[in-house]
Amino acid sequence: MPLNAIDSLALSHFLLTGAVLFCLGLIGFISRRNLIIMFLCTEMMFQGVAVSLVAFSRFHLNDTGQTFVIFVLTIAAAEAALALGLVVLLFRRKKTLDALAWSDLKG
Amino acid sequence: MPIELIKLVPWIPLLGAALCGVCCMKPVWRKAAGPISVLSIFIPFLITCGVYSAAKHLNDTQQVQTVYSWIGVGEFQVNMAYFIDPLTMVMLFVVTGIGSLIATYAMGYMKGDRGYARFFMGVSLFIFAMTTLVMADNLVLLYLGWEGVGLCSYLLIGYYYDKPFAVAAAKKAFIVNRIGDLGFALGIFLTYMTYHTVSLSVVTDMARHAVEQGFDPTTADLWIPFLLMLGAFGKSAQIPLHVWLPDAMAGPTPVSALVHAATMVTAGVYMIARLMPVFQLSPYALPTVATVGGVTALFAGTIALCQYDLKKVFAYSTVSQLGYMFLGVGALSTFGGIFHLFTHAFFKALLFLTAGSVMHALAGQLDLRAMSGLRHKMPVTCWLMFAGCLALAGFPFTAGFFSKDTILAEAMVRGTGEHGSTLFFWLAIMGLATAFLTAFYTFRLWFRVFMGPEHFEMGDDDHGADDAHGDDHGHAHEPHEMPWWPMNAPLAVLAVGALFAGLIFSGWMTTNIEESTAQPAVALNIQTDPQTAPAYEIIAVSDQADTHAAAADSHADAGHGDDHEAHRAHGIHVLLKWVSSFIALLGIALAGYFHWLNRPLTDQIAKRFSGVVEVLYNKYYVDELYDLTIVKPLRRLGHGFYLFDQFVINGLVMTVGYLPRLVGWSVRPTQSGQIQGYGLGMVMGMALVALLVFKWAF
Amino acid sequence: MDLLLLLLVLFPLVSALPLMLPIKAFNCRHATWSYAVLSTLITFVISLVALAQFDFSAPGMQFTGAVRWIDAFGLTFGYGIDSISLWLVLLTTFLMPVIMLGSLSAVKVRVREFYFWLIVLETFMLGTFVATDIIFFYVCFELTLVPLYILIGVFGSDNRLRAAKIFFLYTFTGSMLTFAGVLYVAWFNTTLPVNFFPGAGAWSFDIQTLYLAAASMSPTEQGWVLGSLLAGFAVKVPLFPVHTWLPLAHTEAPTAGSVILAGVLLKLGTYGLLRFALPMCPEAVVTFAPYIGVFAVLGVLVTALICWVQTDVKKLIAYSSVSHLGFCVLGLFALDAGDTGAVGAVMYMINHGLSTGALFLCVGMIYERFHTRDMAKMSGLGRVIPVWASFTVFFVLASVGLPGLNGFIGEFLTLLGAFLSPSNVLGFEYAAIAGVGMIFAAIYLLYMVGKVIFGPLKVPDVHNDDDSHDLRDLNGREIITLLPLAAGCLVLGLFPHGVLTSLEAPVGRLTAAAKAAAELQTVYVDADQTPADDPRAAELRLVLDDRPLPAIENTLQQPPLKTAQQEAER
Amino acid sequence: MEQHLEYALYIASVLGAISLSLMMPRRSKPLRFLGPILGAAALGGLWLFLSGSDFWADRETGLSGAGFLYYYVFSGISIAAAVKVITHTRPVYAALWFVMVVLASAGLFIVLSAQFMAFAIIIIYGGAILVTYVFVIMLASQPDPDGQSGQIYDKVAREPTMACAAGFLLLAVLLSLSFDPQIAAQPDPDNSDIALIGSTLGGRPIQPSARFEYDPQSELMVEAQPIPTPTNLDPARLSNAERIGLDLFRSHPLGLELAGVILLISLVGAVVIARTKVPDEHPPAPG
Repeated sequence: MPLNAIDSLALSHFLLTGAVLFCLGLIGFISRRNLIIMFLCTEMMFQGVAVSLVAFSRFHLNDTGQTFVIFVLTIAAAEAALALGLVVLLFRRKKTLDALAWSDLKG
Repeated sequence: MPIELIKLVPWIPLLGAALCGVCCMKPVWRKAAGPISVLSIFIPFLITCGVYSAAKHLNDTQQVQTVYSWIGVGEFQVNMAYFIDPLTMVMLFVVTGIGSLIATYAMGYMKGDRGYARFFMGVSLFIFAMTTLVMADNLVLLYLGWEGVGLCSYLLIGYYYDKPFAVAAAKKAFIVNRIGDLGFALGIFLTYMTYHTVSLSVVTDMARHAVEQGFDPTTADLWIPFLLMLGAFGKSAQIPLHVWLPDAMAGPTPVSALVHAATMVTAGVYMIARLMPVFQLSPYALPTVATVGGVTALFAGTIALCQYDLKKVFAYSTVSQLGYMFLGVGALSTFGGIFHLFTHAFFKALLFLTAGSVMHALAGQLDLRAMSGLRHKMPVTCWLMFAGCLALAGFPFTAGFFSKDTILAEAMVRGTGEHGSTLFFWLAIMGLATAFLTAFYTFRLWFRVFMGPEHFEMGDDDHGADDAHGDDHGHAHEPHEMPWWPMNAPLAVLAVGALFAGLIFSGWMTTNIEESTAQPAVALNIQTDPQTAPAYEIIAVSDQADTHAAAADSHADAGHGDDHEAHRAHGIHVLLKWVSSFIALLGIALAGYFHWLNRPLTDQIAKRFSGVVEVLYNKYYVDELYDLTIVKPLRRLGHGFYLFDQFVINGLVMTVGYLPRLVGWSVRPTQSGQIQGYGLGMVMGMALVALLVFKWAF
Repeated sequence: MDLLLLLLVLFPLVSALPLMLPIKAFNCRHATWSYAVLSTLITFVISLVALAQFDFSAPGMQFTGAVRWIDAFGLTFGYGIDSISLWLVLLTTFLMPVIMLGSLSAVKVRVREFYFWLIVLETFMLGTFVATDIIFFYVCFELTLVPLYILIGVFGSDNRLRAAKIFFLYTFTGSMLTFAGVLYVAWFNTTLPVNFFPGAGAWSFDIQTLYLAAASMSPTEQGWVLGSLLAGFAVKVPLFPVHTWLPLAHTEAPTAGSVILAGVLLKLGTYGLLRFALPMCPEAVVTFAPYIGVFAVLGVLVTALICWVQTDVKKLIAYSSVSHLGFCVLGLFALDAGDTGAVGAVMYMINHGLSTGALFLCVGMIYERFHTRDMAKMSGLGRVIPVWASFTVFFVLASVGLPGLNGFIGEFLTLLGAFLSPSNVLGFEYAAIAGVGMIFAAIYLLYMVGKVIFGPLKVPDVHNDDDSHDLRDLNGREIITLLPLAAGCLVLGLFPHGVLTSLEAPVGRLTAAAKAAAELQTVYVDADQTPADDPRAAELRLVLDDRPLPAIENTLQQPPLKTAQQEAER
Repeated sequence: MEQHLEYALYIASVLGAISLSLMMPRRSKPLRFLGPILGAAALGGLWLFLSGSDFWADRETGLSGAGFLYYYVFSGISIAAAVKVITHTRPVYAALWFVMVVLASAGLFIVLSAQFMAFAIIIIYGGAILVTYVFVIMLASQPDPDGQSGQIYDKVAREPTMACAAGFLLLAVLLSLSFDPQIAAQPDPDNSDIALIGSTLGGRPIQPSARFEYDPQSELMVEAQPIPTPTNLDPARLSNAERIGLDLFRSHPLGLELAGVILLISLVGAVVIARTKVPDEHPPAPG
């Protein structure tokens, strides 16, 4: 079976899934107070983006979309390493993971 | 002697002042300041003498000696240039001559004082300013001298600067003068606007030409004299700006003699005399000058009657005499005015200096009530002052007699005859009354101080000098005569002048003033109709030679070329001589009776009219009036403005400044500091932007 | 391209840099101070070279050059000086060493920063005066705020932070509006036809080009541009109702800051008005001059009275600056035929810089000794510190406007200018009323002298460097600080002719258009509707529309391209 | 585009927002049971609408029917798991649910014939990253304050309603964009990576084919082929992983390098952060 491109409607379906994942991640990031979950939610946003990118890759029949997913993975890994390090640091400081405990920039 | 040397006259005193300033720096050098200062005044006097003969025969180009260009913008060119004519020479003689005598006296008077060098720096600087004033070729340079003398007056009045009243007096003098100076400055502006030059010679020539051609005064012409006059009133202490002069006596006595009697205060008279044609252009100017002069003369004379402070009496007397001079120039008699200025310089300087001697001897005591019968203690001073008093009182054939008589006679000539103006008639009468008062208060003072039973109370300080008074420290216990050198010798010269200057220099003055460019341009005819305001009907002088040919004592009338008028004037002059002699003698006699022979009666009378005496003693409450109507409201205004500035203007500005803060404050809650809040905002922003860009844009 | 001015402007900046490098020698206060004095002295010498090489007979800008910046917007750092700039540059370079000299004992902490910012400030001030490109001018104009902000905020007295903030925001707000006006004129230039005059139709911020461009603006546009220029410059001057930042800033600033502020920075405002407002919007200037004049006169009188009730000596002098600069503005907007007012105003700038700067130095010396400036606490100081007293009295007299000293020249000429001003611009009544300010000046300054120098002796607690409590008169350094200023006052008072003469031509070029507009307005209320048959009016219109400036003078061979087309545009 | 579809998207978004906000952790959770129902209804309704509309009845979608079935399954799982991730009050469970999201996504990738990516994310996400998360969750765990299970900040979300509204507003916009045929991306043959690779091969052009179609059977013949080199490359004969590798190294060498640098930096950064000494803002009580 030859690999053929999906059309825009099928693409839209995958984009829907990607967008839903992205927005759910966003909502989670905005509303959850646990720092770790917040970062988990950012990973979920990455996931949504990855789905979209792969769908585009199939839509356009080129591999750039998938290549970009690799970059996304790279960034996600780097972010996870740093962010989790920071989370641990913050936790050591205040003994809590509550994001509301960190509001030093309050105007 | 080359005429160019005259350029040096102002600068030598300036150099002297600079040297005196150097002398200030080390106490050892201070003693040098006196001689330096005297020399720096005396050398210009010698130069003046040398140049004098040459000055008579100057042509037009030589009359103006330019040193360098001072200010220049476009057409407005002001040179450091000197204008030489006989009037200037007369003034120079007065300034440098009397100045050297007074400075010499001051060498003794100020001896050992802490500010010795500072004093002489002020004196030399003053002579610089004063010579610049009288030699100035243009109004701006004259203004330089004008303000310069004001400054020196300020510095010298405030010489005893740790005495609050001296500081206040100095400030008052400067500020009141400044008021006049503002008028003067505006006068200069208007002059420049009208004539497109500020050169005195050109302005007077143009004005004279305008007068001679039969003039039609423009508004500017009418205003210029009044503005300039304000300056003259300020400088010469005429009503309403007379208040500073009596206070100015807080300065050392030689300063009072030099600055506030002989020279600076006469600058106003000189200026009006110099600009006579300009004043003639306005029909109301000279009568105003004469009126103010006459009123001031009488006004100050009455105040002098009831003053107990030795120097204050002479101060009011000076105001009064200056009033005479204004009356003189106002009556178109530059000769009278300047002549009186000349003689007044002698006798008033003499009077002040002798008063200074008395004060010096009594350790600063100035109260008339605290001294009496000092003739034995200080015989020389006594008789020197007597000479001065005679001259001031107008005793026949003394200096004051001639000059005062000339002024009164001229005023009377204006006030009588077929074109006589009632104004001038009454001014002349006022002048006569003042003459009587003058004789009375002068001799009241002299009799009080030197006659009667011997009695004195020493003052509480020795005129402000501190412990450095040195060798003549002992004088604080007993009044003593002044040494001949350097004090009494110059006084003797002045006394000779006071007694005989009138006789000797009358002719000399006449010729000088006749030759001066400052002479009146026209002869006047007073309108017959007494109902209308005194306005002059101007008759052009057709022939300058007529003026020269005219008789000395009626020169101003010469323009008429009318024998009858000349005869009438001569008659009035003779009559006035008799009348004023009589008045002077009467005044002296009455003063002798009340203040020498029968002092208790005087006290009784004074007690009966205590209200009048009180008013006179308090100088008609003019100071208080000014304080109440001008100074205090202004200061209150200042406070008000400050509050306005602080609260209203600054408040408005701050309100504007707070607007952004207000906005910031109102949106501040959005900055919760929680990253999720910002994320929420970002999401909404993204959604909105996406909507705007992708949905609504299509 | 002449590099002299570039050297002049950049030398201070370059010489300031070592102060911020980790050089051990500068840890010593005296070494830093000596270095700063030396640096400013060298700058002064460079400016003297400029003076020596300056050709007073040549019209237009000299030593011109330009450093390209952003070509697309016509931005260059163009520089050049005419004699107005020259004298102001000299004033700046002359004041700087004096200020440095006077600051040795005033600043003891963070010395390096202090001198660094002072020297940097000099660069910006010089840049402002030598700029021939309006953006260059503006950049320097704004950058002067930064060093002074730091000088006030770090080295000032108790209330310094508030003062610094208000100073910065106040002047910055105003000059933002100025920037808007400048941009408008530059934009307007781009809308003109390309062959209209050299430089038209493209982005350019060259002053000469903008003069020519502004000539085509309608009176309404000119009014707005004038308003925006005034917003910045009037605050800087400061003109009466927008002056409230000045007393605060002066009072809180360190002595050096006050001297620079009064001596040079305030002149940026008047200089800007002269350099930009008068030639760019002549018709608007004529229309609004009476109102500006009213504010100037009000400022003279009101602030003079305010001075009188001050108890803080420095505040008194600060307010007196407002009062004095009222005269300056009055002269600038006099527009009299002989330029007496404007030349007098430039002279006033120089003189005020000298005498008021010196007065601030004197007050600073007192403050160093007593740590108070309250007049109620001191009296009769003439007895104990006579040298200081003599200098102060001298500078007070210069400030009062005593003839023979410098203050008089400016005051007299500005008032004369206002007096001679055409009746539709200012007129004699302005001079007469402002003249009362002369009396007030005498009142408040002599009031101060009477309180502080004269009177019975009263000395506050003395604070010396070495904790001794005996009152010392000025030392040699302080005398050397004040002497040049005193000499300057005297020389400019007695021999101002050369300066005045050299100012005539450039000032005349700057005011020519406004004067023409004023004269046209006296005859024809609407300057644009002049009948063609009036030769004088035609002549004036030519001046008004062509702005006889050097650039034009050089290209006068080409007939002006003003055409019916342009008339239609207007 | 049909208005109906757009309205359907909006309605589904609103319903989704309501359901999610019902499910978010709160202090009081009235009608919580409605949340999953509403959410499922919204998603299912939307899919039904899409499948039922004649809008794509006879179109060749490029995806087989089975493909669509798999799509619905994996998509449903991933969305449901995602909802659990953000609504679960226990971090560990959230992390595990996230593994489910990753797995479902991997299924989607396989549907899209991106086998390499599918395994890559399972290994990297599900393996490496999630394990780190679980580690950190354990590291940062606290004793329960009052015997209850979980911390208060896990149990109470911050402004969930606003967050749902904003998130679903964005979702609605995104969906309406992605279903808008006017805006939706069109396949661009010239943008295929044959052209891209060709343009980056340093002046050695490869004959581009308009569409590369390759037969899975032909892959068997690879062994008969010489090892592919840039000169004899035929993308159509390469596997998914090979093509990605080729694309990565040919088209994005700079990006690759930068990714390496970023990883290095994050490595260093993580070490630095881990070594940072933190002042304790809550010093232990004395004694």
